[in-house]
Amino acid sequence: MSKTFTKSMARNIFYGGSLFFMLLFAALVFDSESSLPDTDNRQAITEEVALGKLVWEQNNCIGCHSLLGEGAYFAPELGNVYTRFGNSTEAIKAFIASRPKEGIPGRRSMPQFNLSEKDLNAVAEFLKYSSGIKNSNWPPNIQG
Amino acid sequence: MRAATGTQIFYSIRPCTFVYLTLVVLSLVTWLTGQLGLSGLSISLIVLGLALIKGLLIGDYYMGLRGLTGVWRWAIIVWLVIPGALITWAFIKVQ
Amino acid sequence: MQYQSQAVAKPYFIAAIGLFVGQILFGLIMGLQYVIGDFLFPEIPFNVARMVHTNLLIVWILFGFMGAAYYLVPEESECELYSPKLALLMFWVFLIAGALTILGYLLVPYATLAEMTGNSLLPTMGREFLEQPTITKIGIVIVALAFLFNLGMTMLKGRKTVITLVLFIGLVGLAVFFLFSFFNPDNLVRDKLYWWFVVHLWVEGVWELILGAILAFVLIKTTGVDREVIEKWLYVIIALALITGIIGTGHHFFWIGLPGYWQWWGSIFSALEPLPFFMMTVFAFNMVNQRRRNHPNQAAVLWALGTSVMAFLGAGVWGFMHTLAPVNYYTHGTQITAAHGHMAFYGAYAMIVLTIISYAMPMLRGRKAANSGKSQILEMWSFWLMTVSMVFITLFLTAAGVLQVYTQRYTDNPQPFMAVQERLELFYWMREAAGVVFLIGLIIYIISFFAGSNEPEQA
Amino acid sequence: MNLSRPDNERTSKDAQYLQAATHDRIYPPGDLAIWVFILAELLVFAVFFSAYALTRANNAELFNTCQLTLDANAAFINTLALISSSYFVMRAVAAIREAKTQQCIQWLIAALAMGCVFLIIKSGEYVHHYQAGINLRTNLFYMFYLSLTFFHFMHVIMGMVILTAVTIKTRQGHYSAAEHTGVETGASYWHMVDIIWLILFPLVYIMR
Repeated sequence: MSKTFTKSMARNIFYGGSLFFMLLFAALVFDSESSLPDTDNRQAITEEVALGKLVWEQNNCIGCHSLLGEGAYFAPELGNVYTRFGNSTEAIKAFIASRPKEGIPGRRSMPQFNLSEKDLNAVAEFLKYSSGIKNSNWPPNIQG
Repeated sequence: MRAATGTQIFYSIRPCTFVYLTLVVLSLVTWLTGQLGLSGLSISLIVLGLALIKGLLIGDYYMGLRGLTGVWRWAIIVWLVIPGALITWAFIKVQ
Repeated sequence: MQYQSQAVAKPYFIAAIGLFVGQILFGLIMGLQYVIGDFLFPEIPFNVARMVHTNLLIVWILFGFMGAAYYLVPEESECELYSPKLALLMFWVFLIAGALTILGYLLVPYATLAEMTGNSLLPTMGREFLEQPTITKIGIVIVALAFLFNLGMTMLKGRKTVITLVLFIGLVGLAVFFLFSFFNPDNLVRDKLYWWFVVHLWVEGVWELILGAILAFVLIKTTGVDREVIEKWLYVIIALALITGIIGTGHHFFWIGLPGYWQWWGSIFSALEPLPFFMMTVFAFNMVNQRRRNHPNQAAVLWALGTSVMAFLGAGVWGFMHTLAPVNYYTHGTQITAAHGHMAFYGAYAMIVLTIISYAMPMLRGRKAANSGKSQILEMWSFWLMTVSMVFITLFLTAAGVLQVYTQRYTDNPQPFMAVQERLELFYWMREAAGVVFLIGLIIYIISFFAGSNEPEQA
Repeated sequence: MNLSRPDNERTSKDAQYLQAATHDRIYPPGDLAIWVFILAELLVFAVFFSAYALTRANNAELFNTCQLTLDANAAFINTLALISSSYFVMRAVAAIREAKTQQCIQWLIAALAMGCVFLIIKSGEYVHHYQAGINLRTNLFYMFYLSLTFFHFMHVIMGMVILTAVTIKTRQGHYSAAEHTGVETGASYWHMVDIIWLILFPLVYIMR
């Protein structure tokens, strides 16, 4: 007995299946969007936090660090750095501001970005906001 | 084009009507179990067993898998048995 | 080469290989920075090297895809390219924009680059893989539109085949999903949500269509198996890829502030993502076993088979390893992710571009079907050196990742990040050594283009 | 019980069936491509079912409590609707095999009507949950209940789209007794939708 396996059916499955799952995905994303106010800490997004995000982006911090686990794995996770630094934006600012210009011999060191006081405050506030996102208790512990 | 030699005719109507009635009765039993508020491991496993039998009937008689010599009938049986076993195990674990 | 205009693929392929070399060099720099922290500091800090490494990867793969499209669409459509001039113009636009961007990364601090390019007007920079200045992103969109227009017009006037159709859908999807890179809300969770629309729906979505189409084309050409059979398989494989891959996006939504149900949806669907890759492996080997002729270009066949295997290992197996939410809870953002990323990108996308280059380059350089035996032997050597060293890079990073998870995450007494990194030093050194072997493989690959070029073709 | 026992009146026909049954058949009816798809879908559901049961094992009390808020009567009627529509689809395939195009169309429409019944009743349940403020994020039970049933719900819609296409093509005379792979293909998919619900119904609504 011959087997029936037609190209047109395979094609229909490709189009139908893709459309089906795209619609399902859209429905789930739509539901997620409507639930975000519960988790994304949006009440903490001030203008300063928004500026902080821009500072974060314009210095390519993600090129070494991870934020909520995404980014590079060369330097510590920063989604919880605010809590790791004892719930202190001052400690974050002090750390960033005190990086040596020429690095540390033989070791990894964060560059000195020469941030203005305003930018420094903003990026610290941004990290504080990030630590308030409810993300299913990740990372597993304070070390990130 | 496939010739109408009869090799394609593999399920007759009458058995399938029996299957249909069987499926209705089994579903009725399942529903009654719920209505009577029956619970517990043995009841659950019986209900599950009925569901797997129903699945096999659909596969064999409606999907036309009965009498297949290759792997395709086994695909459905495996599909019924493995989740069935996992569900059974999970329900035993609770007790 | 059957059509004159296929020749425009050549500069694309050459640029791809050139940028590939750059990518590997910067990879080696980063690998060294992992163990000698102040290497090239502060001239080329790690974040700059990484940005160059990943952006070069994306750009050279895109060059490869475009070259592949320009090569195979005329041949499939059985007509000349709509406008070879436009293709050539876009080549230079893309190359110059890419080169300027990379130079910008290297020559000025990133913040200065952001300022120079007016990032604050429409902030899109500074997100992983999307570091390009907004103006470059707009350039990419323009190049993509011109490219798609050129291909579309060619396809319209010629024969329509499944391969060109699938390739075209994949490329359109690539362009469409890239548009999400312009969406960058202040809300970090939403930023990340739509960022994945670019990244995931590229590499685990539409790029797989491109991969499948190129692989199918090379298999039709090198095995002589009936087109009907290959196209059928292609449809089934890409259908499965999208069925599992679209909802599979959910495996990125576990820990970024999205609802908990993604842990289930994402785990279940992404656990099935290896299936299409597995089918691709079965498919490729099947077709080669059923071949109706022995194609003289054995190197291309090797690349095609290698792609199917390595894509399955890298994207399928290594992806599955850490895709389930309870596992991912501990492995998310560790060297395990890096290990998976390396093998998956090399196995799926780098290798498919090398496959089509291997198949097309001899014709583009005026040969009938294949390079000389000498050249092919060198190319096969480079295949094995690069592939095996990539396996080792992956294994060493995996080992580093496991140790990292154990000491930093999955323990009652978690160590700080930097303390853990020091304990991983040995693995990083071994990874760097494997990386050097990879570079040697790449050098031999380039030599293979010149060796034996005046000798006759392999029969 | 031997369901295929030949009946006196239909001996010749059944003999044909028996002959068919003994003939070496390897592939299931319909286009093999749909079977690849069916297996993939079944696999997803198998994982989902198992995940439900295993999660329940750790949250039995929650699951048992919440299960009582579901409408088992509605689910039972839906079960009957799907079983019936599967039966109708089977009759449609049998009809086209005997070249009874008109009958085939009627059975297909009956099956589609049953599908509509399912969608209406299930939508009613969803409206009820929505009004009670229940959603995917309420708790683990509802997450599974809504995910599983909604995923299945979408398959019912998908199946109905396929059956509608088959009906239209039958009406246009694309199928005959000799060539009707399309009908079998649509039927196979629809039976899959049915078989999934037959497991889903007891698992989520009854077993406790």
